[in-house]
Amino acid sequence: MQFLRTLRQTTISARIGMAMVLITLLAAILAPVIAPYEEAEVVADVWLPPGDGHLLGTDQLGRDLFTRMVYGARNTIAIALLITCLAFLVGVVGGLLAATMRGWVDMLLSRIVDVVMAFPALILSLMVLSIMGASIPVLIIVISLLDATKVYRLARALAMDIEVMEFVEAARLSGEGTWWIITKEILPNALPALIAEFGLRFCFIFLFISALSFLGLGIQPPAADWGSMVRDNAGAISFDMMTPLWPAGAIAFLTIGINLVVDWFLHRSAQIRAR
Amino acid sequence: MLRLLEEMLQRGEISRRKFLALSAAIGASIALPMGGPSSAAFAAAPKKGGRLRLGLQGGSTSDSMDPAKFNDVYVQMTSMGFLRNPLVEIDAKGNAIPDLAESWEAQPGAKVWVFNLRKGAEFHNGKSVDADDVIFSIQRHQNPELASQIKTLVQPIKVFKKDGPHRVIFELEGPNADFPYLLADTRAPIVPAGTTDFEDGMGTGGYQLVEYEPGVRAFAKRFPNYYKAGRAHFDEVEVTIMGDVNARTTALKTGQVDVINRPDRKTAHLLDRMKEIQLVNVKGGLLYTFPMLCDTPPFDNNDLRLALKYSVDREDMLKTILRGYGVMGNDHPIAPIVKYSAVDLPQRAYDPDKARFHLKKAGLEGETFRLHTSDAAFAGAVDAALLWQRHAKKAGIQVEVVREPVDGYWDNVWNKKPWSACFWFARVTCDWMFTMAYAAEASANDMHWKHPYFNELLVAARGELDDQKRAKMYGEMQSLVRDEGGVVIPMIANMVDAASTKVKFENPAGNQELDGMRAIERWWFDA
Amino acid sequence: MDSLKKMVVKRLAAGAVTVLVVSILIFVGVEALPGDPATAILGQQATPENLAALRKELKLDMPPHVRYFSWVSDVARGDLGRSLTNQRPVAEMIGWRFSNTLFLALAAATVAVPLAILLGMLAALYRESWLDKLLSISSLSAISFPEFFVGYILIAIFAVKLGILPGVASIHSGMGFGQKLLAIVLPTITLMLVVLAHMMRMTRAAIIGILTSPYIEMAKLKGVGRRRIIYHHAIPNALAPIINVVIMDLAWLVVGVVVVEVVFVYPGLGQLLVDAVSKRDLPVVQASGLIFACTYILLNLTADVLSILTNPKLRTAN
Amino acid sequence: MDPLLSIRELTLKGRGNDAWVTLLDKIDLDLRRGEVLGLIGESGAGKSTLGLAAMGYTRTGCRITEGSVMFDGMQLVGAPRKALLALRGTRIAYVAQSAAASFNPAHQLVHQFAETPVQRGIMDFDAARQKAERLYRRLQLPRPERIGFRYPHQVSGGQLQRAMVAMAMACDPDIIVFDEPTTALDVTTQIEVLSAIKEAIQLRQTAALYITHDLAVVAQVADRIMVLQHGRQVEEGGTRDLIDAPKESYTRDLLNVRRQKKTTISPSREVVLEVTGVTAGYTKRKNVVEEISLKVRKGRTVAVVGESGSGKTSLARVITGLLPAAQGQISFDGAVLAPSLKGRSKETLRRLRMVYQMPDVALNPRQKIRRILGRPLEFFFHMDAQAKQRKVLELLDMIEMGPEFYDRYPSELSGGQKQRICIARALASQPDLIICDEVTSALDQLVAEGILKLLQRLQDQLGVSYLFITHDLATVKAIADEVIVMLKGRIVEQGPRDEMFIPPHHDYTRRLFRSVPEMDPAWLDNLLASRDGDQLGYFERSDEPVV
Repeated sequence: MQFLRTLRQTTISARIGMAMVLITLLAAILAPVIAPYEEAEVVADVWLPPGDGHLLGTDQLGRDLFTRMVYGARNTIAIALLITCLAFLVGVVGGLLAATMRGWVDMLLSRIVDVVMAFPALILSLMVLSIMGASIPVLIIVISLLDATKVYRLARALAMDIEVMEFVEAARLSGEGTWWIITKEILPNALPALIAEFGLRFCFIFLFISALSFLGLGIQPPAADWGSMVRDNAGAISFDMMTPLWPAGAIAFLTIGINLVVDWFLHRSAQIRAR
Repeated sequence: MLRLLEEMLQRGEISRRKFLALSAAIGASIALPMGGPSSAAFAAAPKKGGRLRLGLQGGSTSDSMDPAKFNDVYVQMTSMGFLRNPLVEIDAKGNAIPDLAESWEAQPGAKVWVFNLRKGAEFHNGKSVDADDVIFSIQRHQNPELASQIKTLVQPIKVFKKDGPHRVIFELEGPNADFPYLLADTRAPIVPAGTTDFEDGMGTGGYQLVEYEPGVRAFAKRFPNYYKAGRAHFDEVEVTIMGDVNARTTALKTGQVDVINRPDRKTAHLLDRMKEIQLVNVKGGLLYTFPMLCDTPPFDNNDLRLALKYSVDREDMLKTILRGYGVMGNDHPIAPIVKYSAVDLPQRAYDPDKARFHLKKAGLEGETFRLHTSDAAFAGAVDAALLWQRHAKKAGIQVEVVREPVDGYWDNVWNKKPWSACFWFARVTCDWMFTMAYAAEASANDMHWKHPYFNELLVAARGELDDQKRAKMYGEMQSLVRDEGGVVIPMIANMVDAASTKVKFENPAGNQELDGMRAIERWWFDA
Repeated sequence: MDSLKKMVVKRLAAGAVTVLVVSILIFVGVEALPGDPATAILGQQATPENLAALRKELKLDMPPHVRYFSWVSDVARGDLGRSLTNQRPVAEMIGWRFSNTLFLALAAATVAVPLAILLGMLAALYRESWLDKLLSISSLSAISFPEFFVGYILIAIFAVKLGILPGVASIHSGMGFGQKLLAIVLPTITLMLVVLAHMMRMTRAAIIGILTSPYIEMAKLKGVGRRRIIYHHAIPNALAPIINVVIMDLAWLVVGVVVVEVVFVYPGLGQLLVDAVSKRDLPVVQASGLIFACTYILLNLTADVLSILTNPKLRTAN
Repeated sequence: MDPLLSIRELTLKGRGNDAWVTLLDKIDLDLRRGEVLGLIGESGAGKSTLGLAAMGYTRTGCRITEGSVMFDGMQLVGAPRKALLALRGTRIAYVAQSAAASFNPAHQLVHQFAETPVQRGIMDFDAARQKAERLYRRLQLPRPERIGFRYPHQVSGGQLQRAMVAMAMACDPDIIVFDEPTTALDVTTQIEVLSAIKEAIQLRQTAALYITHDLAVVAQVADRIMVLQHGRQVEEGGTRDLIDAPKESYTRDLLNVRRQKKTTISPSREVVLEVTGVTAGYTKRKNVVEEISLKVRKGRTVAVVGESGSGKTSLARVITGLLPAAQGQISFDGAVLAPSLKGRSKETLRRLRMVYQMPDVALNPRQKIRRILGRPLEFFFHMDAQAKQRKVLELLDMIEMGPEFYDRYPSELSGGQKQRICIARALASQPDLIICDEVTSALDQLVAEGILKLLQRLQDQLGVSYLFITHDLATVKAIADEVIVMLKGRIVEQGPRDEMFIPPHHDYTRRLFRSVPEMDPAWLDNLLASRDGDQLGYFERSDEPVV
């Protein structure tokens, strides 16, 4: 019921955002149920306009676009979510440790992060992916490590702000160990900002994967993913066909949805702190 | 040929107007053994002038102008009459015709060949072409230091003899009736003797290089005293490298370029419908193959190989992957446009029952066969493999498609995994094709196929000057590969390019893209 | 001011170390590749002895660390070495392409930065008004679409449909400056949209954050008008965060060009790097990798220096 | 003549998180030219809101729902924005509590001074610069001709406060609204700013609204005083009458808060904490505390007094081990303690606890009271759930807070309640010594008084001893058994409370004690006029007229 109470207070834009995110998630989860065909099944001619059995028409190989969109949602979101979680796991643990332990731990981790961040992420991932092959595991490891650097910086900054608060010093004074201080004192207070950042980083990674797919190094065919669907069907645009509009629109649809929810969430947690 | 055209018409592949033009062309050339359909209406005499702008895929920042290192489209085109010329030219019908060499004849036994050079042919720097230039240009490829791409081709030449300023005599180790065809290779243009820095593109070609940035752009002006009459009609030629297919298509549609190669097969029919654009769809020699290593079980069992050969639906493959721009393959590497192609060999069709029968005979039911592929093999290789997987399922054969990384495909997958995908430009002669790909000792023998009788025939045919005997021998070799070989060749893709309707050409060749890579020398503007 | 100089020197030293580490990482990375330059160059039909010959020619047979140190000493002398694939001097290949990348990035920045700050100020000034909502929705959607898609849409509309702008931006030295500008209009817009949206949102947030500070209320109580509060009181204090965001986006611009290069066939550094990696052309990969790293480090340094200069507290720290 | 400013039936509402809260309820107020009205009340009484309303200004989210504000014949409520802007800064000026936050960090002082006069075209920049210089000299700012060109962060808190007073007088306004101008300052600096304010008001017969929560301070400046509580008028009257004969009980409570004194001195028993010759510093070169030696006996309170920067908080950090001592020795209950926190046993940490100044940041906002108080019980005594719950309720009762707070979050408590929870958290480990670092200075006086009474009761009941750090002498009088005075990291004087409050003293101690305002309107004038004033070196008087 606490959830309902907060739901009532949400602004309209937040509700629209939540609706957008929910629709996409439902489509991803129910993919096998609502998809009329198999993920990679060729069913008709190439680039048929929407209509007669194909809600959104067909793609560059004659596969039903709606099926591809729905499976695409599943693959792209699943992988992007996995990468974001991994990036956060590495980034937050590193950041919090660096902030509380200080000393050589902080120095070492921060130098590593500086070196990795000295190099443009897209170029680095292009190089690694084209060397190691663009398989899903490599994709996940490379992007999550690259993104962990940004999460590390945020987590470290947050932890540093919280760590100077008296209640942390009080905990130290009563002899609490580092582990307790990190998990019970610092992390709960850093959580709202981290959750908001999680949403934003998810969007960034989402777009990053579609850029890689565009350059041919993202999720490999025949798996459906929105990024490569835009690339493969891009040729249709100049022939006045809407085909690539759907996947690109879907990418924007989910990103906008998440941004709206995160903006509201940030606004609300800022309010709580201000009161 | 006519049957194929009708099918394309039904599927709306080509408009009615084009169909009439094409069938007329076919009618005229029925007499010719393999007249490729050309989609150009008969044109009036070529006009001079204008600047030809090409948007090509197939150039990269690491291209070098040294012919020994040519391995991509743009650089190979430079030796086809654009900046340089080889001794021999291959025409649309696949015959060797004179280029820098005016004429040539073989002494009995096809071991000694005498070439007479064209007089009055000059390099761009004014120096006239003589025997020394020819000997230098070809002999350098034998030097192992150079690591030339055609080292194995020119290796058999034992002796280079200069017989006067305009005659060269080549003595081969063994007889080779097709020797002149080897000298038509894109890696064997004639350059001034002693050249070390090739980047200036010095040659005898119809155009002189003015500006060049590898993998980006080249700009050339007409070379006034080009020895070939009736060729090189444009005043200027500008080539821009455009890797992205959509960028190329847009450039053609917005009139920023006049010609593009490798348009997107999926939108090719849409391009064709636009009034100011025409498709150059030439039956060609791009073999899409699936080699199996005959020395590695289970592919050492020919029954399995036959089962797999019957388990692919070539029609469906042709429609979905090549969108109709190609012909069905017959599991042997000699494309229909090549001399001595055994056109009468019965075309193998999709037969799930025969496939199941051979599989049972091989005792391998229920086995899963792994097909390693990647889009690095040929555009659409992965989709083709997935298509095949579904066809094979109907024939009770389990095929698992393994997607390999694009990078390092040719080092780690092709010719290493038991069953993979590959592509070959059809070589102009049977001998060359078999020697390069399927002879026992050939390094690129991706079938690992050791067939003593086949090798005997290969050597015998090479020296055979009598046409009928040669045709019979090559016919037998093709059926051997078809029935016992370790390769499934489901389709042979056409050479498909696109150009503005302002560009005119006559009977384009199909052995290489862009009219045998001689579009710059042969085509012209009518407007 | 000398504390500023000391800081700059320290940062440059740290930057140099980072660049060195990056170069080692690239070297080790490319070394660890399956296959090697020789196979990549000769391709499919290369025979073993061909490969051996090429390796000797390219000095690939020397032990890795010897090669690395010889490379570093060359670079120290300014000689970036020659490309393995076509023996052309790397500096010449990279120089031209990097200038193109900078040309496009600069074009996008010169339009995006002032526009973003202006729109950011307006959005902050008229907070919660229809203008503010319109700007935030359009900026949100601008950063939500993948930029290559935006590129294709722009081509479809302006190049194909209206035919008023070139769809392909393959500029070359022969072109006049006017021609070059016309050619890069569409890629610039593509790049600009994403960066503009991001900067505008950050500027708006920074200014709004400052508008709630006590000295702004003091200014109101001194009878200062709304506009003057923004440009005289808010902006000078918002400069530091805004500069940081602008510099960060400039760094993204230099990298974002890679995708735009492919869509518009623009001869930038990204494509060269990707080609070089697939061809294992080590000197080219090393050089372009370092150039990217140096640009990044320099941009970050400028951001820090500028934020110190604009913040009176730090500027007069000593 | 009719009043310069008259406010009738003024009611103002503010937007809470989801409901409208009444901040001001039917306020009536009159202010004549040259008259000073003191507004006194605890935080949240609506003093600042009223001060701002007098300028026709309401903060975002607040609305004037009823009543009128007449200024010199002009109705400010509902007046057009242009008209309001015209009179702000010129006719009515404002002086905020924290000058450091109210000066724009990006501009020099003189530019901010000249902004209103130049923008309104009253004078050009040069004239404004000269006026600023004269006002700076008048208000005793060092090197008045140079200080205008400095940035806010290059000038001390007290100087900035005076610069703000000068800025308010840039256009010789009819009314100046002073919103707690000296609250953030040390006692000695407060004297200087107060006299500067008196000077400014008398100079041009400017009227003033003086807002503060410190009755003694307002007594020195105001002609009349109005007492506010929860947005309602409690009482209004002349300064002398109100102080001598307050009518309302709330006013009486406010008044006698200052008089409370600790009578009985706890008996001296064995020494709990002994610090001998301790010196420490954050960096090698600069020491923060030097040669510190003190003793704290069981069940007694030792007060450490000093102004900001005197090193008293650093001393607390040295004793707790957060800042390891470079030299000297700390012994607790006879045993020598390791200099740094890490080296100390859990038992020592249990018996030596600390309570902080800012209650808002001393409690983890994400933990319920049940968890905050339960943790020390669990950590030190390994109590199981039932024992823990029982003990926590007991602790709540001990600090006079009911069981209903058991499941509350800190954010749902008031400042005073949070501080009580901090004390309960310290008591949970049954300590022998609690270091209280400025625990009452962030609280309103009545609430602070409640905390002091609680601490005293707990000391009598449990025999716990306190090391009480504060800068407020009234607090020292209320709770200390012994007093230590610190200046620049050294102990200037120390001894039992009664001895310390009788002269002769060390010069600094005397100056410190003499700077505490007393509940007598004439106190400041007497101090300034008296020989002590000069001798104490407050400042030389200058007689130059200000044009």
